[in-house]
Amino acid sequence: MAFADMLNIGMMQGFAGLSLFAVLLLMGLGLAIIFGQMGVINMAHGEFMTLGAYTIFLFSTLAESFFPQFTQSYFLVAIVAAFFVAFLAGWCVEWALIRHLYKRPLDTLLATWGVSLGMQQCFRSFIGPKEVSPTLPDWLMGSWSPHEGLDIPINGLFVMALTLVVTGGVLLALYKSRWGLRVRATVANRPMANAIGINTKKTDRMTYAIGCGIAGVAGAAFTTIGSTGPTSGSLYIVDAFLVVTFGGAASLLGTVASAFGIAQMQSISEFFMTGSMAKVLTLMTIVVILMMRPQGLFASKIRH
Amino acid sequence: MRDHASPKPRSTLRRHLMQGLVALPLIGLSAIGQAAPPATAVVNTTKLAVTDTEVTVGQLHSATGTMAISETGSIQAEQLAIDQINAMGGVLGRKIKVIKEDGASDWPTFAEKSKKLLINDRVAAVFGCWTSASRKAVLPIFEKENGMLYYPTFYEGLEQSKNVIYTGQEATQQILWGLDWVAKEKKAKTYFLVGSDYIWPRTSMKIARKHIESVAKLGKVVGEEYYPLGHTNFNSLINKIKVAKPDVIFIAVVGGSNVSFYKQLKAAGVTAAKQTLLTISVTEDEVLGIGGENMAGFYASMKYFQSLDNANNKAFVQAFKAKYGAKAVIGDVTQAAYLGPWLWKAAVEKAGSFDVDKVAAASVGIEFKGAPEGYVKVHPNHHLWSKTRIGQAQADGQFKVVAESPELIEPNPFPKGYQ
Amino acid sequence: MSNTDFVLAVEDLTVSFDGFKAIDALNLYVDKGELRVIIGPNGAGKTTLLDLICGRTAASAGSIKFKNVEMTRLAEYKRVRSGIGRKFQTPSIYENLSVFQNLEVSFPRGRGVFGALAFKCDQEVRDQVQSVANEIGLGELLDMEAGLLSHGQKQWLEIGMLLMQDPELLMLDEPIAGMSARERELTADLLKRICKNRSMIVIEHDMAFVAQIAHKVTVMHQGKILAEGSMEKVQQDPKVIDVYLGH
Amino acid sequence: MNKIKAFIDQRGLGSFLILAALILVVFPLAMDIFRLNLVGKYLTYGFVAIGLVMCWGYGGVLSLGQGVFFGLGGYAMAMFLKLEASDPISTKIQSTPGIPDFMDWNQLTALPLWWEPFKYLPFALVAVLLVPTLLAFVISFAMFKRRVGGVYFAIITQAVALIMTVLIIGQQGYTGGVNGITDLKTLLGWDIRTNSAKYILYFANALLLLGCIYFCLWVQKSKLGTLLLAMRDKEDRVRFSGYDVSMFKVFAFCLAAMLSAIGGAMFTLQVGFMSPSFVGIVPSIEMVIFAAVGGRMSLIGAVYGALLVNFGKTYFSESFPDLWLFLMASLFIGVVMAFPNGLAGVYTSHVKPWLARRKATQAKSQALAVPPADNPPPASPPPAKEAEVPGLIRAT
Repeated sequence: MAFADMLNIGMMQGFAGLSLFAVLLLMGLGLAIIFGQMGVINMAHGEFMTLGAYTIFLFSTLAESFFPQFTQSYFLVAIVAAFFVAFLAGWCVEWALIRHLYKRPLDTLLATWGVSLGMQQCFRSFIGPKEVSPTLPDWLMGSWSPHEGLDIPINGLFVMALTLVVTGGVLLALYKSRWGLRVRATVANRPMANAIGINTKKTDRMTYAIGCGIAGVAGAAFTTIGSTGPTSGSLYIVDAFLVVTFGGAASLLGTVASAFGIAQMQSISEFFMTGSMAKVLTLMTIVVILMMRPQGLFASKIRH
Repeated sequence: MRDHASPKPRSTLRRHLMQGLVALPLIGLSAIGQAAPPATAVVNTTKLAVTDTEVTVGQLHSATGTMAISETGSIQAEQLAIDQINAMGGVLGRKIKVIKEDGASDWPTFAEKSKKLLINDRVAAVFGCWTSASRKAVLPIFEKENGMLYYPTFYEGLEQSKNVIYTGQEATQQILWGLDWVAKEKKAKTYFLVGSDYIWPRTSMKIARKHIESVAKLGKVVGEEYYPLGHTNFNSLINKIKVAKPDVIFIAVVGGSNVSFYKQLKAAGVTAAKQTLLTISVTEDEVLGIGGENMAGFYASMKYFQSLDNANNKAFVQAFKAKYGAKAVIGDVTQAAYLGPWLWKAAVEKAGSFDVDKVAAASVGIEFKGAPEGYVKVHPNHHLWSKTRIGQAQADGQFKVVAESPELIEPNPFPKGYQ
Repeated sequence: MSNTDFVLAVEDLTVSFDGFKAIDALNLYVDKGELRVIIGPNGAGKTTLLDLICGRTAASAGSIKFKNVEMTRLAEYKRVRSGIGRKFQTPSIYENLSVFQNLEVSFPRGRGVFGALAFKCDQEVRDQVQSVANEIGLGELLDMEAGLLSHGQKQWLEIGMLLMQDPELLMLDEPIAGMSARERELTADLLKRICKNRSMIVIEHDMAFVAQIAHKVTVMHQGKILAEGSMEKVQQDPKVIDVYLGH
Repeated sequence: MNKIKAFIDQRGLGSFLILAALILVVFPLAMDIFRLNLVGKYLTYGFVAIGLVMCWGYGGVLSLGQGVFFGLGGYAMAMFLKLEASDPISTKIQSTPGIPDFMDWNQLTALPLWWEPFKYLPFALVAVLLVPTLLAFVISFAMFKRRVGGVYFAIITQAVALIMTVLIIGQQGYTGGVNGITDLKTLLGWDIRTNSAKYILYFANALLLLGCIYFCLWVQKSKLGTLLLAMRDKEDRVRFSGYDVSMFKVFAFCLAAMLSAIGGAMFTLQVGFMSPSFVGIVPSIEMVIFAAVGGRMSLIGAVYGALLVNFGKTYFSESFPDLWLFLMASLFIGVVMAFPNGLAGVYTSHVKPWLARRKATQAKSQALAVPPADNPPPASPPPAKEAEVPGLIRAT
């Protein structure tokens, strides 16, 4: 093979790793907040992503039927809408269920699993059991080809950019905003946070809803690279949990690092072996490392 | 589920017309209009659920779970066929009553429900299953309890049972002619095979590889890759394909993975303009999820496409849309599922009995001229003689039929030389 | 180093949390049969010291020798089995179990998985439980659920659970916290009785109580030992007065 | 008389005997063989459920990977049965007769070496018990020694379930892939598909389950059981009483794994096949819900939970196929929110006091001489028992 070809493939493979990194990070981020910061094992995370994806579908259908002039531009609005739809749903779920369960983290797992079953059946009953395909703007679907033989997927670029924005936003919010301060205070010491006048209940609800909202954004973004159906969300849930756990649950930076590590591991091993074995190898590595280092890559430094 | 649970026929008159239209080519298929239905004691010697006015059949598909995406079409098509048969007076003068069971995308549940249908409900026939795994799970039960299963999906072959009629194509029927066509039309020499990691794609690829490399000597396989079910990231695979630079990518990826695969393929600049791609796993149903614009120009090898231009099919499509809405699409499996009740009806009437042994024996040689795909005939190995077609995906989600095998292809579930 | 005489010899012990040295190059020697009381202001590192000795916290550097055997690398349960008993600050008993069961599970037999499966509550166990229960004043309450005991009784029960194991070194973290005056007296008597044939380390704030029981007092401050000696000597030490009253 | 009564009261034998009567007498009399076979299948989940009571309820270790052990036990049994079903005569249609059909489809021409020992039933039985237990030991030993918290352990077991599924499906030449190992016929020449065989297997299964429950009751009553309870409450206290706490957790997890594996093997025998759809994440979580519905602290309750959830699933999916997922969802949520101790909890906190009250009023009306003070306090369950629930979960 010519050197130029190898260079191209190398670059595209590097990009594949990066874009998988962005995907993993985006799906892990919401969970890192909900699971990492609050300790809620949100098994319905995938369904909140699906909710975001269906929001895109709704907007694309609306745009096609009523506002054909917006078919190229509705997407950005829809992503914001996806955030708010999932945010609202998360708000309700927190109010109805999660707030009663903060002292029983393992029970949040069962309850949210129930939520995820219910949401899946809702999608099936109200939207339909078949997959749908939102019509995406042309500018999103295609490749950017700087020179012959090198194709960079635009949807990959888009997801990366979005991930960058969302991650930046979350980091800023968590470390610079009042809300972030309240969240960190609540995580560090709930009774004390309460005592100094932080409304921890409100903070919890806000945090959970924001986590779900980010899941919605992730789901919306994934319509460019994946399927939209009642059970699409379940494809992501285990990966999302592993990303967060592997990174060290309480550390947002850890989530970033672990998403990067897992993405590179998987994407490189996939290039050299079959997809199934690559998956097994990646998962095994994660499990073995977690067995050796259960606190994850970046442990939170709290004295127990 | 709404669309199939609460069908809203627009106009009863139109629907009847439609059914009549479908029924037209059926005249002559069997003796219709017998004066009085034969006595139940005569047509049912094995204690099946048959009364003087009714015959009970089962329908066993996944209405929930991951497979509901695929199986919904089959559920609808079977129901349509049964409604049409009932509108024509039923089978041996008895209306068909359906017991619906949900296999819930879970193979043990399929086994449990099939036991229930056969042992408790004593149904005369079951229309159902979609995945190979669910069929494998129920097969011993059908053989043990002597039931009759009409299985609609194209599948890997390597199976033949007295108790099953396979209304979809087995692998060689679907694959070989398609490969020959692509080799001839596209002058393809190198092939890259990609599948989901389970039995059907693996067997299909095995057959394809043998065909390409040793039987028909079409060229060379330059890559063969399998991904776990539900895999969503194909960028590394696409790079592998780019390294291998095959003339043809031959695909058997299923489920949600399909969508990811084609979207990412398009995003990586692999479009129909630059690359020939032949799939055996994408029907009109899957295109709904993938999006026509992401598939446009690629080829699929199937026995049926919704756009097939013949009178039977036009009537079928119209009746289907009348029942399930104008947006409903019909894929290969949906059509094959539609054949099930009709083939069963013909076999029962030929046998003059609902008894499974007699129906199974009578099934061989049954012809069905009213099939939307054209003419089909049951082979002694219980598969169907059928044609294979190449469809080219269009942006609107339909396929344009660009080629059709001149003759019916013989089903060959245990192909010599391909093992 | 010849420290064969000491039951416990802690040398150059250091532990740091993210650079903060909670215990800083500390030396401590405890004699056989000695009742040592450790006092010091909050955050001096008293509880951390006990944690280090019993293995709840891992040391960053230094050595802990118990009966001349190095402990720093041993797992907690092995330290316990070699004869170190530890009572926690808040009463740590099994609230759902009865007093009898609380004492019974502390009996040092059947400590492995299969040993515990095969364990039989025979006469020896019952006798031991009864005598310890009498010792701690709960002899009449064996069938009561431990969660229903008063705070003081819970503290005693935990001490009793340790006595079941007959440890050579008993470490108590604020045993009289939250007790009434009467209970304090009883506890003082109890401690005096049980220290007959074992060494003890007690953390305490109540100076009257300390004076009542201590053989020797160690004053800790900022992870180091500030002073050591008899109660009177320590009380007059200007450094100690400075730490407690100054600033 | 009083002695017998005391004997029954002790170890919760009363409810044990009721369960035994139900599954050994009432069900076989009341049901046809089809339904009974279904109950037999549900009872195999009962093994998993009581295992979860031991490791989750008692040990505080929630495993989301019980399906792995259920599957391993089932596969070990299925491998033996499959080899017996694949004699050269009945497989003569294959290119290599004498090996399982799926191997033939995957172009294997000889039996893989590690399949060889599964020709012998004793080996297969030992494998049923030991392979899952060893795997459980390897997973849990490393993790509990390093004090991995309950939540992380749950997630890692989930990852193990995923790995196992991908492996089984990916290595289909050796495992039968996504189809699993199907079409099992005989056990040492005895046709397991006949009705009489199904009856026998049902009773064997029921007795085995009762035996396992009895064994678990014994474990609970042993010092080990007390220690497990104690650990849930004050883990540090147990540790500093000289116990190697991690080994007790390992034991609880291994015991649960072994019980699941027995269930899996019995499942294979009664249903006639084994497939990776039991190994995955979804079935593993469903198994947890069996225990949760029945009561995570009650062995007997867990069996009822497994029966009830599966009856519900069968009934609702037959009667309201569109609604049953909603019902499952509400079951999950309802149990967690309203009845964290499951059916058994409802029984101890509502039914039992009510019964006692009734008994009391009856006794009062019959013999006014009995002073009311002798009656158990009505309607107020002991507060400490109630407090068990949050305590248990915090301890994980």
